[in-house]
Amino acid sequence: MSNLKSKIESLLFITNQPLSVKRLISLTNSEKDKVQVAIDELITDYNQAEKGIAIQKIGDQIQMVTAADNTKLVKDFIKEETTGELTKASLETLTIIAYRGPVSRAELEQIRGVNCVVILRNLLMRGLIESKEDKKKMQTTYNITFDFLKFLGLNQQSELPDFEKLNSNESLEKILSPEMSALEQS
Amino acid sequence: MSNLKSKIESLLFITNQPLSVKRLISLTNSEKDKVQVAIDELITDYNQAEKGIAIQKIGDQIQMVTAADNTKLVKDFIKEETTGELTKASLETLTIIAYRGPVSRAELEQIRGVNCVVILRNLLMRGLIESKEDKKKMQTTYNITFDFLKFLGLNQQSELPDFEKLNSNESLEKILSPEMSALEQS
Amino acid sequence: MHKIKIEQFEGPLDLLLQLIEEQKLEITKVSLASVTEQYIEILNQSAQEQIPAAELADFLVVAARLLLIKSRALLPFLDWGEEEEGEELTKQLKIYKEYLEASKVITAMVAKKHFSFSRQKLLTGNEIEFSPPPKLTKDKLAATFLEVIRGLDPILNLPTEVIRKTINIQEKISQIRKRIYQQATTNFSEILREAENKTEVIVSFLALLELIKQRVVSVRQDKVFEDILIEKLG
Repeated sequence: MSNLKSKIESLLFITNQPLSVKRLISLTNSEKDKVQVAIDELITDYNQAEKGIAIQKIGDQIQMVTAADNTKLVKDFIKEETTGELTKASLETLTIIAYRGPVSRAELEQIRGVNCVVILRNLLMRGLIESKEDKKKMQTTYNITFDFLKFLGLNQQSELPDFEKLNSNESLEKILSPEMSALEQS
Repeated sequence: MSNLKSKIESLLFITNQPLSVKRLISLTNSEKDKVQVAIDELITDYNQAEKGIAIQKIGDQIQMVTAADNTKLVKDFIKEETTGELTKASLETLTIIAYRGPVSRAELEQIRGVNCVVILRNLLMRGLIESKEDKKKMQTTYNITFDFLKFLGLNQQSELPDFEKLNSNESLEKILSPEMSALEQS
Repeated sequence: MHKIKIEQFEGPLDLLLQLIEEQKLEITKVSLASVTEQYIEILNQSAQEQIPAAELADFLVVAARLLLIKSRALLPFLDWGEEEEGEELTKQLKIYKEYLEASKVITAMVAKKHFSFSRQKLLTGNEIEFSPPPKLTKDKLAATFLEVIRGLDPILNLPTEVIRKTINIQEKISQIRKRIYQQATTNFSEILREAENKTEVIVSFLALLELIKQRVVSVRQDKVFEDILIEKLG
């Protein structure tokens, strides 16, 4: 069993939102005083010169942030990640979604032969694709966004080059066929 | 101007993907040796008992993660549904890759005595291993991913039990006689 | 024959190891020879249900290697060429066993559910607005998609390749069977002489064994370690 300080540190690290003291009390199922002490200790540990991570406390809200000294570096990195050209893997994934969307993650992975979780999250973040719950099939499907279509100068997916031919390509049908999935299970 | 260690710490903190030493060198615009030293220091700082954050390393890639001690707390918080369930064949293959990675398919098949194409594809799709082209040797090699390391609750492959022995097990190249290999490939 | 209790196995080496351990033997050439028949028996029984088509060829190859080891032990007077097979398989099995045991440890580690987690989304501070890759065009998408489709070929051809490999071994068996069948009586050493390589020697044994089982031929050996006489029955 780990200590309270470690627990709070994990939570502050993994979240992308500020957490209130109240929330931390309930998440760690601990007493208020103890949570308060642990937070204070973490703030002392982190808020030192030379640290790349700092802990901010605004009112009741606690958040882990990057050190102010590294603002420019961090901004440049985020810019590179969110506005730059896509990696080959991301481009492949986006392409399959463009030609085959709406498509499920399982189908995407069957076609690419590799896991796509992180890539999907990043494409979603950049507004290039969107996800939708397919309630009948109980699964999430992905399609390209209207913004992305417009960016390509298109009004509809079917206006993509060679859409008919590429969309229903024989190899794709084969790789997604039940026999192929059966082989994979073996 | 902040120091290099602080910069790398900031970058590791905000990213949702592993970062390579090469990428860190270019992002921080620093020399390789210095980046390496800074990384080693960060790993020493973080990978201690009682810390809520750890740094994992595979080859020249590093990633910041929550401490394995806090599994349930973090899992519930981010609503992750990972169960870590794997078949016996998957675990057998993952074990060999974990100890010997980066490892070629041929070597893997020599140890398991069975064709591994299907199981490798399966593990690639689940994101538990990744493949890489070894341009010098003109072959594909496989290694475990951070996603698998996260299941093990370890920070590095070298922390695996009996790592020294199983990592340096004598080469198996000559185990199969040439004729046998010829038969298998025919 | 000792009744074998093997329910599940992952690949030929796993099966072999289970057979040896079932009899509480060390991994040696002698113990390999002693489980050969059981191995082939199980292969015959389970080939349909338990062994995926993709792996059948690998099981056959190990069967062939076992037969060679056993034959060497039984018929040392024949010219076998260099003795390597037994050493090699023994060594391979020992190494496999080490990783198999390690995999049990790893399985226990994973079962502890001691998981780490990394950040799911890049921590950006502000919401990211629509940000397309500046140079991406629809033609580039089409070209990439074509590449993806072409990249599917190896995996799509996999089932055919696996089947071809299995057929290859089975074909060799049937060729040799035919030869024995045509020459009513023949000495085994004669067949061995005609074998072009070790693989064919092995396959000859597989064939002979099957023919005996199917009562197509009978074998006679006047004295231990002497040549085997093969006769067509009926």
